[in-house]
Amino acid sequence: MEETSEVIKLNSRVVFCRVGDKRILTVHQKPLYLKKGFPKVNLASAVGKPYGNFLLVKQKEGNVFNLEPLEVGSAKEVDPRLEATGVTRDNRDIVDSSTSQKLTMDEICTRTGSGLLGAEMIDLLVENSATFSSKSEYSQQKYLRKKLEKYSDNVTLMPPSLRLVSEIIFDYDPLSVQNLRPDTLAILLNTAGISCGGKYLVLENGCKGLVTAGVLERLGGEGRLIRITTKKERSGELEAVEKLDLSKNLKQPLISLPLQDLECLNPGFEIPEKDNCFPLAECHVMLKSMGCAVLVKLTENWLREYQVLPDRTHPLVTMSGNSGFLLSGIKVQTSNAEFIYPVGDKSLVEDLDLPDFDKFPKLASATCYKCFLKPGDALFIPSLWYHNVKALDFSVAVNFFWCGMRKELYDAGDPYGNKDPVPVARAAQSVDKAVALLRTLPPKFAQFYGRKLANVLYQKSSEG
Amino acid sequence: MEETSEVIKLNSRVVFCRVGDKRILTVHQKPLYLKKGFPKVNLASAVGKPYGNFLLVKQKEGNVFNLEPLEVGSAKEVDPRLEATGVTRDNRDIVDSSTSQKLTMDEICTRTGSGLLGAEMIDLLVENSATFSSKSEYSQQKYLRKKLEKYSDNVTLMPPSLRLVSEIIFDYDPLSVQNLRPDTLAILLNTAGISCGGKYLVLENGCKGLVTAGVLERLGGEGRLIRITTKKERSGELEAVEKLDLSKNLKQPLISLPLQDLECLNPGFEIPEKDNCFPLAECHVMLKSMGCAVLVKLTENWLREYQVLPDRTHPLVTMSGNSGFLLSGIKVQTSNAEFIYPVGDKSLVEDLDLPDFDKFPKLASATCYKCFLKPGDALFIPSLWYHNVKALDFSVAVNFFWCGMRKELYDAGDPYGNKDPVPVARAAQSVDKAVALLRTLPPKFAQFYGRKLANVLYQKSSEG
Amino acid sequence: MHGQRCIEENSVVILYVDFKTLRVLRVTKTVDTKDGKKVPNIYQTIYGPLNVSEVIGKPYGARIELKKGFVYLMFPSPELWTLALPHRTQILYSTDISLIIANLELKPGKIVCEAGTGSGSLSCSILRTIMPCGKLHTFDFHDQRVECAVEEFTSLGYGEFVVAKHRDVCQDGFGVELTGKVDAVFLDLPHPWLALTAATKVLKNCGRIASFSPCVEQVQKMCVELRSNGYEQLKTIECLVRESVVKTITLTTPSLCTAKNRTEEPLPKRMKTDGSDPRDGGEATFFSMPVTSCAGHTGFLTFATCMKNRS
Amino acid sequence: MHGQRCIEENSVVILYVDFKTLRVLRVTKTVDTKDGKKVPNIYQTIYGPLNVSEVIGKPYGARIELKKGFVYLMFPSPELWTLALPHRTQILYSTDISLIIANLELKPGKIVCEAGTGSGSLSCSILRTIMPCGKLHTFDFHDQRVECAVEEFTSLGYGEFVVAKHRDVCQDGFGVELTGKVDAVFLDLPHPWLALTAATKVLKNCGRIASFSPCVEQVQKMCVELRSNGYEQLKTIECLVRESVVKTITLTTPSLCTAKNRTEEPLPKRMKTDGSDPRDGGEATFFSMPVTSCAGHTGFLTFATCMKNRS
Repeated sequence: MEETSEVIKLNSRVVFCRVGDKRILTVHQKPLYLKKGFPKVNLASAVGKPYGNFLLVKQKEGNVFNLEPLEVGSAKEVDPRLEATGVTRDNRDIVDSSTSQKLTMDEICTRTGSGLLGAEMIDLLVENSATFSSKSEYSQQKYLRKKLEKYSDNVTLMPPSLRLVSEIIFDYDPLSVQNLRPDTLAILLNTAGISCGGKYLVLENGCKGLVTAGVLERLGGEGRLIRITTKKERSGELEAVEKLDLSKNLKQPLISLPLQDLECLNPGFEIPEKDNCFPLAECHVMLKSMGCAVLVKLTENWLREYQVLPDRTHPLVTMSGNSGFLLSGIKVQTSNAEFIYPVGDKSLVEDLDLPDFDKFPKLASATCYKCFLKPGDALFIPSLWYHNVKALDFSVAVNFFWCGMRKELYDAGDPYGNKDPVPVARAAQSVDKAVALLRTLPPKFAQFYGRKLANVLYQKSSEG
Repeated sequence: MEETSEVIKLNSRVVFCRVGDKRILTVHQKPLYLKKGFPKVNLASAVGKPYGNFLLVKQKEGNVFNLEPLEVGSAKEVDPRLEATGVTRDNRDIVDSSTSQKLTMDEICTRTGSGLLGAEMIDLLVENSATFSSKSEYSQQKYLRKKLEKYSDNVTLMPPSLRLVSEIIFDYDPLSVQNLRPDTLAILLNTAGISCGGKYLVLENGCKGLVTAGVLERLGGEGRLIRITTKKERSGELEAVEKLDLSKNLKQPLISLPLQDLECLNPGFEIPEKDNCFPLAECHVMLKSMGCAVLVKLTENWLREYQVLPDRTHPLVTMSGNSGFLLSGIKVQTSNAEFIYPVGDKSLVEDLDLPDFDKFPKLASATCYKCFLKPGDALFIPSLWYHNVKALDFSVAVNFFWCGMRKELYDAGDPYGNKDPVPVARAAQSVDKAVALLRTLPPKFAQFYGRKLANVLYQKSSEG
Repeated sequence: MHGQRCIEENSVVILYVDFKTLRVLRVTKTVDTKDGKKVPNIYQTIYGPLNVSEVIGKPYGARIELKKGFVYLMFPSPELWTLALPHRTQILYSTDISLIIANLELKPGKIVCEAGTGSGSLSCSILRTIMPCGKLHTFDFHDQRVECAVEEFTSLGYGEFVVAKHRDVCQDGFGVELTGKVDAVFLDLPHPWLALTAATKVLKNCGRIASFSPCVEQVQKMCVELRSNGYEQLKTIECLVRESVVKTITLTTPSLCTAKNRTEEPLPKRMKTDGSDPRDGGEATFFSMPVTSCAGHTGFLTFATCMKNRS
Repeated sequence: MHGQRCIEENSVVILYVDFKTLRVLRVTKTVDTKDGKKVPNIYQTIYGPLNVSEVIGKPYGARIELKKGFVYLMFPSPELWTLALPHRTQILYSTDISLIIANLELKPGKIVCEAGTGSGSLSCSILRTIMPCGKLHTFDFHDQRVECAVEEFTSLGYGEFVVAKHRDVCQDGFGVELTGKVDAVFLDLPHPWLALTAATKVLKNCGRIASFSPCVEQVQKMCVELRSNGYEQLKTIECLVRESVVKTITLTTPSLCTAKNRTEEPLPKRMKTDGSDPRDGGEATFFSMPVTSCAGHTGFLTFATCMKNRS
């Protein structure tokens, strides 16, 4: 666990916010070009100062601006009309004529001496605009925003956070992260219950590492994050993690696991796409029918953002129309054993293809995975999985058994590994003996002590 | 065209609105039972009076209420807290204890003498509630609504309108009209551009006739509405039309056409379902690829309703989550002729299965419908449709040609009707002659007069 | 209007160039040059010049081949008109228009008042619905807008069903001649409550009113005023439309699921469409997904019924 | 908390009976009767009685067979706790909680203030996110609620990470000991602006604030006050969740499309699911559609950043 530094450090990343421009930069010694036609900014001038509001101040030499902290009480309130975002995309405005400004660019530069204007100078522009007062609210906002984007000397520097990183990446190009909106990411992380010290698995494709970054931030350096990677891993795949500027310690829980290594174990899940809900609806059906999860939900979320200004409160005029679908559920214990009538190492059900449901009603609730093997195919069956093989044609099967436990624990006379391990067989004998002993008691007592001993057996063996 | 009667008439339908109860009733002579535990209401007492607000007034004999118009200025403002709907479905309230009302039912009846309370008496109930002031806003609304549903003597009678009919039917059970919300119906009718005197075709399944009713209302008795009916037409299929109480004149444009009669002409459209957008997305692809419509759009609409009360403005706490999808487009002329290189009654394209696109590039834009005929099948090809038949096996085809025009117009030596009709062949000869004549001119002149004469030919022949 | 199937001289046509480019075209054989001469009316499009006199006699929906492509000649329905018209003010879009018409209970024969006229996009939809025996009285305090609107209504064939006047209804009302004769009133004004007394005067008993406002504060004030003026059945709504894009794609099995034993159970495919490019050997399918960015707000619509047998 | 895989004596378990019925179960072997006797703890469910002492040692997620069915023993995550807890007040639901946690930029180690505590549903989610080295200070002006919350936090294992106090923060603030030490403040109060001065005092530079209000008027007032108290980056949002129902059905060709020549091109079918009832001979497929009725509004969330190096 570590504290975010409260002052700006050299070579760290900062979120640089100016009207109409929000991005993540590295604090280098050298002044940075930000955009065409805009002077260089010397971010290093902010090193050692607390995050917050700064003024761009022109240096005597070169066309370079330094950052100077806004002194307490010195800043003029930024025009609140500009806090609403999304305005620039509205196209219903009356076209703004370029000749309506009475001040020329030269006059502006002369008055300010720097080519940049403080917020207090915007009034001057507004006063000298011939058309401002006759514009609609949208047009006024658009006008002010345009002017401020060009002339504002106000800058805010913030430490990178998942909130800002996800907003910046989404706003820049929603499709580059498959429309994974910050609110959807927030719901995803909270629904998954990510917390410090937990173990998580992420399969994230084409979301620039936003999910990975979010999980890492919430792990706080403790626990484990297994990131399944595909063959197609492109550069920039973990852009969000880089932008979040996580320390080495915070990145430590992350390990990558190529999908190929997993594939042979994959019981047949489709990889959910987010274009529409069908792939996830399929997963929903699977989870429900396998009975391995409860509270399975398929949801879609809408985000509405509001402009809240005195006498001008309304939802923003453009909104994101699509942030995909979320599927969630909580895993619970499935118990196939109780559905398939096992006795020893066999099931009582004679014919699995045409089972007698009158005789074995519970079988209907069992989960069954089927697959066809072709010549040359191999099937990996995890230990303790019940299985049934049927030869459709003449066939020779070659089996290989892994010994996960020490060799002497297996029954030497059972090459197929079907029988219980030696200690289990012996334990079973002991239990049989115990049962025989309890049976000598009156039934009520036998039952009571049977339960009690079973409990002891269960608890002690799971403690081991 | 007819005027809606401005006074209530016997045997007409009225929309009866009381707190928590909105329905369409017929004004009968006999008093009506409305619900269990509620006295009869004599709707006939409102006959001859203008629509609007009424008071329920108990009659001396029997447990029957008459409707008396509210005199100007006599009504007390209905508690505006009750105008918000959808409140009753909120379940986050603190449970309302039945012992918190200090007035007993007997006391209430004694005070009012009728068992019903005017709006002014609700204050009394509120004053005597031990818990009212400590309740949350939602609980207060719920409480007031419950009391008013029981005791209010305020009734509003309105003439039936599509707005009210569609709201009442949707609110009662959205699934009974496949979630066709009033706003979706409104968009449907407007997008289809329904207006007086037009000709429309409706295929409506399981929407209780809401679409039919809407079209009829907007036709105003003039034009034509062809309603495609399916075999499964159930009773109540036109419930909305009945509830709208349209006069005979307004229903006159409606004719029904069984789907079976259409089926042989059906070029293969799926019937759009509204569960999800896939069936409509399929239609979208078809319309676009056939090039027979422009501005093809697939949309979904959300309706948000707001409670607007002093200091308590917010969207309603429950909303409809689903009102299906709408597909719209505007039909335009498709012109296959220009894509298939016709010469005389043949196409220049030799092999339609493996066409030479280098030689015939426009063919790629042509619309083509394919079908397989089995022994005994017949295919109806409308006149003037280009077609191509390929025998997959040994086959004998029997063709039948309808003569839509007078017999003598067809070429006697052409039993297949492939050749142009006699007058056309002759006209073609004349045109050939004209062309030959124009060709004697210098090219520039030939072109100019060729266009001019073609224009004359086109205009004059389409005027006929 | 329904009888008119072919384009005549002096008709108004919407020229559909592509889904983003719709233009109003007045069908005249000639146009006047600056120096007063009459020259053939040639309309320039990105697909080449269109000789306007050639469209006379064509049916609406007709496709016209030009040098580099083709255009369609569309009937000037209120919806297309709204997309093509010169926007003199912020306009109402078709979703809001649909809801206004439905909630004002408009149908043939209704008498309607509208303030302000604006660009006339709502006016046209109202007119289509109330024709041929209803009447629209539309008002705007902006002189020029009224002039333009009158001209457009006439050219679209609505002339005899509409009265457009230059008037500030907040100050001068809708006119005494309409007292108690109007079925529905629509207000699109910055301060709609200022026109409420005038609206109440002209509305019939049980008449409907609608008000369009972009901001919550206007809605709040309007609702207070509606209640205190005896209006009932108040309803404030907002309707958002989300369009889905439908794309035809060639289906490939996702590279993430290439386990061999799955080949016998291919991914579900949607029905193939006959119209896909026949040169493409691949298996075409399609998917639909909502657009990334859509309209988030146009305005709030407030509706109410004017109760005249009380208050 | 992550190490704890098995249910112990005195654990809190959420008993999952069905998706609508979740119950808080305290795992004790015995309970006290009214007359002070200790009797075995038997919990009655619609599927029959559950002998609570039997669940000791089971893993979370375990399935317990009862006479007429089965139940699951679930880990008391904040989400399940929210669904099962006794609602002392209107509670915050998980969508709003997710947005609050993300927009307050919470992660392990953060110091958070919350007013009011209410039913504690947000508190648990905050605690899960900031543990094990962060701290939550939660306040409520309702004495009883604080007592209940403290007890619940302890039983859920959050005890050492939370300080719950009975206090009206609008009058008495968050406590001088927290001045300038808090990363984030959450307000769920009828008049959140009354607690703003107190919040500004405890927040660090660039600290975040969130306020939840059901009505627009509260949001309007709060935004004015936030701006005049030097807060920036104001953002007011609302997030609506629409659930889809997924149903397995047996596909039949719609009766409307029975033309013979279409049999060779059957309707597209989705992949069959293995888990469908094996006794069912029909072809099972599924469809999904949004629910008919969903939550239309919970409240507005307003977020802002406290800028301390200015004003």
